[in-house]
Amino acid sequence: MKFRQFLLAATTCLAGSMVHAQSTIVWGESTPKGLDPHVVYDVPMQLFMLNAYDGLYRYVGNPPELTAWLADSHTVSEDGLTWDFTLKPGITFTDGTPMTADDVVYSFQRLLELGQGPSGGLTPVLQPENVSKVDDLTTRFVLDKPYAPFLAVIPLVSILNSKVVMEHEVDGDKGTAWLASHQAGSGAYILDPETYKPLENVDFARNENHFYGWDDNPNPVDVVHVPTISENSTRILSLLRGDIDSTDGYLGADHTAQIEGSDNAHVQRDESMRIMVIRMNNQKAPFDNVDFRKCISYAFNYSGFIDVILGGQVARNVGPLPGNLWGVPEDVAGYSFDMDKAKEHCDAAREAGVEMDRDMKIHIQAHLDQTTQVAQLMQQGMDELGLSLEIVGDTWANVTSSTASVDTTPDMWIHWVSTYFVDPENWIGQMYDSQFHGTWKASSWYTNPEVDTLLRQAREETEQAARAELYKDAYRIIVDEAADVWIYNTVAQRGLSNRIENFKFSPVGSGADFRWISVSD
Amino acid sequence: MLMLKKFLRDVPAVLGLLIVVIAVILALFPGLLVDNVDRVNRGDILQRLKPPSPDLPFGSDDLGRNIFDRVVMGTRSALTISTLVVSLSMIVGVPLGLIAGYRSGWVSSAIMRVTDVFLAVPQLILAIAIAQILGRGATSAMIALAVTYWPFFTRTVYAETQKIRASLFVEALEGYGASTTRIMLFHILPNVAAPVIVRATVGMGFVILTAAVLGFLGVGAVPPAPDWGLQISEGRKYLPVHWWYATFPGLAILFLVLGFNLLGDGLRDLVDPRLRRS
Amino acid sequence: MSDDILSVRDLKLSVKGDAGLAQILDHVDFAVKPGEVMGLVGESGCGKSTLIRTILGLPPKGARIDSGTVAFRGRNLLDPKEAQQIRGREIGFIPQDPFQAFNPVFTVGAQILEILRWSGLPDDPKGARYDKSLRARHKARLIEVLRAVQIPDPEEALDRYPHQFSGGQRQRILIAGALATRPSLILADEPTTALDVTTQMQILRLLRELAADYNVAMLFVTHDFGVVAQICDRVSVMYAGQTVETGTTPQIIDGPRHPYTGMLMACHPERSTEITGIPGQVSSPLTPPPGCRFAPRCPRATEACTSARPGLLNSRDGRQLACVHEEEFA
Amino acid sequence: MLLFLIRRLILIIPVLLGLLLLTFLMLRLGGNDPAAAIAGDNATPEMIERIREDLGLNDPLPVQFWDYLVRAAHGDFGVSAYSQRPVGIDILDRLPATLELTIVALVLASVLGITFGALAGIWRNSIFDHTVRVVSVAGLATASFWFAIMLQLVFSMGLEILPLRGRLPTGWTPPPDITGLYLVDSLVTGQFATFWYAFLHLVMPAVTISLGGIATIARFTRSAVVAAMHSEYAAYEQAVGYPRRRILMPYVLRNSLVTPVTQIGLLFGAFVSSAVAVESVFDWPGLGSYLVEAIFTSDFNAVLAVTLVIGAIYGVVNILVDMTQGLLDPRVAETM
Repeated sequence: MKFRQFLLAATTCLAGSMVHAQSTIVWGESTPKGLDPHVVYDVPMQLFMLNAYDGLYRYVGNPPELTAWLADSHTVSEDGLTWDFTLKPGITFTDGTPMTADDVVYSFQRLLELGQGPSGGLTPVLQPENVSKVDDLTTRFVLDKPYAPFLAVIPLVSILNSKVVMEHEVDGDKGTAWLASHQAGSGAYILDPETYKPLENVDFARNENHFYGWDDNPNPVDVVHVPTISENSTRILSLLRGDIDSTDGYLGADHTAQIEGSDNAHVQRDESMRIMVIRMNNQKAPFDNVDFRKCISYAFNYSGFIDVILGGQVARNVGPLPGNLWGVPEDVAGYSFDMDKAKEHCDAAREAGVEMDRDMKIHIQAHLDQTTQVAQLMQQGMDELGLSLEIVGDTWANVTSSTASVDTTPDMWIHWVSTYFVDPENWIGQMYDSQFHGTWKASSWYTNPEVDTLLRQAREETEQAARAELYKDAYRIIVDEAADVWIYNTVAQRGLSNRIENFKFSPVGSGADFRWISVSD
Repeated sequence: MLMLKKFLRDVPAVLGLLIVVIAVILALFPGLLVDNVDRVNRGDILQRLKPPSPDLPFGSDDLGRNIFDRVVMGTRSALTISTLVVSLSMIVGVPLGLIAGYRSGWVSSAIMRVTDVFLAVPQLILAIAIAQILGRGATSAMIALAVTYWPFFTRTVYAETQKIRASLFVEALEGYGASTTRIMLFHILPNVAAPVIVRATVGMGFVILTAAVLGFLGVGAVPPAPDWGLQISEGRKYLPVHWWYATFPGLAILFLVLGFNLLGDGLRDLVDPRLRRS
Repeated sequence: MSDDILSVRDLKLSVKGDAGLAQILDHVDFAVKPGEVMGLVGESGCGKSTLIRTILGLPPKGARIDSGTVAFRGRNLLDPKEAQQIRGREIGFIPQDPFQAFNPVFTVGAQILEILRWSGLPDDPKGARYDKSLRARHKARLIEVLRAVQIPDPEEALDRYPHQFSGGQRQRILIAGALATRPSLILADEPTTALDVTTQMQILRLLRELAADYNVAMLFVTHDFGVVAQICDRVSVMYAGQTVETGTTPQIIDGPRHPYTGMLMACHPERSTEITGIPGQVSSPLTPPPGCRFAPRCPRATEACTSARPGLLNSRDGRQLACVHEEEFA
Repeated sequence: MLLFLIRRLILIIPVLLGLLLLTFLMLRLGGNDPAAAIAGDNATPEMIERIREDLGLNDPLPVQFWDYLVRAAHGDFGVSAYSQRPVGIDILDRLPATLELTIVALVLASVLGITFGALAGIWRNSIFDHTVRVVSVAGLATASFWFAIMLQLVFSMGLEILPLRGRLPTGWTPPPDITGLYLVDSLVTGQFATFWYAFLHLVMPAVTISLGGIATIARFTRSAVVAAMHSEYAAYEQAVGYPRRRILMPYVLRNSLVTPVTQIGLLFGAFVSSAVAVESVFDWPGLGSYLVEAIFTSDFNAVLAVTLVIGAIYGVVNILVDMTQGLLDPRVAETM
């Protein structure tokens, strides 16, 4: 007891010198792998992109609203091919350089030429040479063909400070080496490159000259520390002890209870757009049989998983679009846990001569609990049907590289599809159009010419109501054919310290847009 | 007989033997303690994360499975992996050590240089890399461990063989016209058996520990296997509230490895009095 | 009697071990006079080593003195405190195996100076702290003795490690260590056994000369009558923990009276430490035979030999003998 | 001695080359595609193919290996797929954390191991001796990552007297980067609060890693002390009047150190191994957790370079151990 008192005394005594500067917060979320927003394109990247960079448009709020951001406005030609974006006047980068259309042109061309990161959404319709400067503030894009989600993917493209990036170009790398650990943007927060240590820490300081101004936020956060904390339980304990101000947004039921009992932290719940799905390789027997896939779809204990393991804190999502997005047909009930129906369908498949006695494999992302739990429930269900399912521990990097061809794609694997941009294209479009075969999003290798046609029409149609109908038709077919096992749509659950106010969730970036946050002390 | 008497007087070694024997019995007949061996991966999801009680001596895990049953079943997986790894390493390592120690010239130095390379980096690091490349799973972990463990046997056997080779009786046999294979098999091998057995016993403990690390890091056994390392890594996420989940599998590792180490120490004392403890 | 420098009288010692009580020494009795070299002869296992350690005040663990005295100039060596004062300082010691006796990781100089540090020199200033000047005195003395034992370049030798010397040289250094403190008695525990024959000769000669030059008495333990003949003035023979015969060297060599002495001399072992020439084995100290311990192996043994232990009796010519057949030799 | 040093250093090179070749072959022949790892999420097959071409992954293996060696010889270990930064920089960032951890653990293991071992040897068969023996056998049987978690459970989560993770409190500014070792840097610059925090953060990881080491060193020290105390020279030292205290220290002890010191070299490997898991448990930003992450993200350049660095450190530590042995034992020194 004495020793503890001594330690505590010593610690408090020293902590006296620490005094949190007026508004410093510690954000316990993962940082991206590499900081170049044109190269890296994953969920943690959103945190960096939203704070260090700006796009012409930005998603704000929930449901996400596509808001003109750097751009003042835009125009589209009749044929839907020519898009003009005009910048707001007087915007400067963090180094004080004024932003012009040259920077916009440079940024889009750089992204398309690098062909990495978020370029996948643009390359099919936009060639680098078709991005051009009209005047100092206006940039023109000429698409190869009409592309409805074009505006929806615009927020993915960060506008870089072309002068700074070109200064750091080495051997024609377009500055990628330098930008991997530096910032060249106009964002509301400025990266301190000295503190950037991958997988360890990164610090941000507020950009007082951000173009949006700070009038909306009387108590903005001045400094943000983002340490890497690998384990969720550690993150939660750190929050409870006041070491950090936020966990990530993926807390489970076991954890929220712990936070809710605390005096200095709370849980914020927001309906998100991130669906969990068990993929099935539709071109590998026996998964090439509709009855077999239906059998599997009925053999998963949805309510056991959602209500018991996840404590009922997420919403069942029966098909390949988040239930809270447009384009979802109201009349599709989807599959439920029903072993009788499962048996029926498996018997039907057997009668049709489907060989289902082999050892099937389900790949999990070993360090994500939920994938393990889902796999084990799936295994229990299939076991009751006399089907053998083996669980294979795997990693994101490895599975996604194995989905490049049918043969190497696993029988089944588990993942989420998060919101990269808010358009059905982000989910159903890129998941089930056969033209995306070979990417992880289309790893079911689902092929149905009718669905292809519907999805392609929806991509070119510019009228949202008409698009919605096309997506609904495709959705019905895909669910009916049980292309995959869709489980739930995420409700983001984030532990926040009580100092944090005005946390604004958005499915894009999970609300890690620091500029809205206020701190009370 | 004398050896046995001496061994029986060594209380810790006998304790070690006892632990190992109990573990082997449990691995072969887990039904002695586990009600339904086939359902050890099944859980009642409504009973998840219950603290230890008479019904659930070690509590239940996040899928409502009986941790006690899974810890008992883990004995089998730990012993299987370690036995196979140690045997595989011996099959590769002992002959190589014999050859390298008996022959001289480039064969011998080639073998020993390769051994050096394998020993130039900590075992666990090589094992993780290999296991990851082979794809996760208990089999890959086993191969990875065997690939990194054989050099220890080669080293041990090499040193002993060289000693024996220098001795008079081998020269005599050679003069006698005995074939190399014969000398190696019937005269040298029995003489290196003792250190190899000691190495193997201690190696069992070492392999169990390393396999647990692989399981913990996610490159070893995969769910739902009742692997101890894996259970600790799963249980860790439920600390500190559900403390029992991560605690008991770790204790199981501790006991089994302790058993092998005590036994190994006892055997070492018997065959190699130079390192005697007291 | 009073002029004896070392006297061991009727010493009986037993050691309690795992297997029971072992009577290691049984009525050992001899004395060393100033300046003389006294030989102590016996097979290995006869209790010589225990005897030496007891004389040094370091009886083996579990030892019990059943009777008798061990005195150095009348001071009781069985008292540990007294013994601590005497050993090293007034009794020098030469160990058996020069290869094992040195601590391999310290220089020989450091190790021998350590003896001087704790024992001091008789002419050291009284109560002086161990400082540089005292150390320098000791070093000078050590170099002097090293020269006496014919170590070439002694100044430089001090800074060398044991393994850099040959066995003979190491033994010389150990002899120097025993002489350095100007003791009046040196205990030499088979100091030549571990050496080859040529070196043995040189070392024996050296010891002989040094004993005379420095006028120091020596108790020389050995199992080899050849050695005895070369160096000892008088000899005491031990068998299985008992003193069986004592006399001057010529007396014993020319006319051994105890059957054991005669047989031991007949074997004349050169290097081996085991006496193969005598049938039978040394009796176990756990179950010593009643009476004369040599009786089971003695060709002349009679019933009288096994009934009672023969006392060690003085004879007219100054010899002592413990044998019931004594009168036959008279 | 210098010649010995140079000769030994040169001898490391072929071993390291072999190690590189081994790791290189394993990584390339394994199924994972480094190009896919670099391309990341949402990459199309065309993107991956282009990266593969850029990286020369379509060249024959010997060409690839040679290219790698040439670049590595110039200090260029390639770019990490994870951080997109040069691997060399990542390693330099992370190495000090691991060094600080293992050095502190090594010191802890040596001091405690030798003290406990020596006392157990001196007081042979006492209660203390038996306790040390039981604890050290148990220490060697404990899975370090589990022990780490248990320490967290008790001292961070339960008693709340030690920090849970990291090298410093989150948001606390690290000391100026002089050596990269926080304890040293904070002391040199007089930042005592930082020193105290760095120390508190080190306690559990270092104790965990040193656990097996304490046990091993204690066991070897004990048997060496027992052997030395029963040696002829100890008997001689006693017979010529050294006081008992003096025989133990330094004569017996110094002799007894030779064997444990050899063990320290072997232990270093064990320490690095347990650092891999322990760093992950404590979020310790060192090479171990970096390696785990690199392996999981198929970051081949990083894996190769870390293996090489660990191999090199391992080699150097073994040379240092041999030299220390030379200092302790003149007979060894003579063979150098």
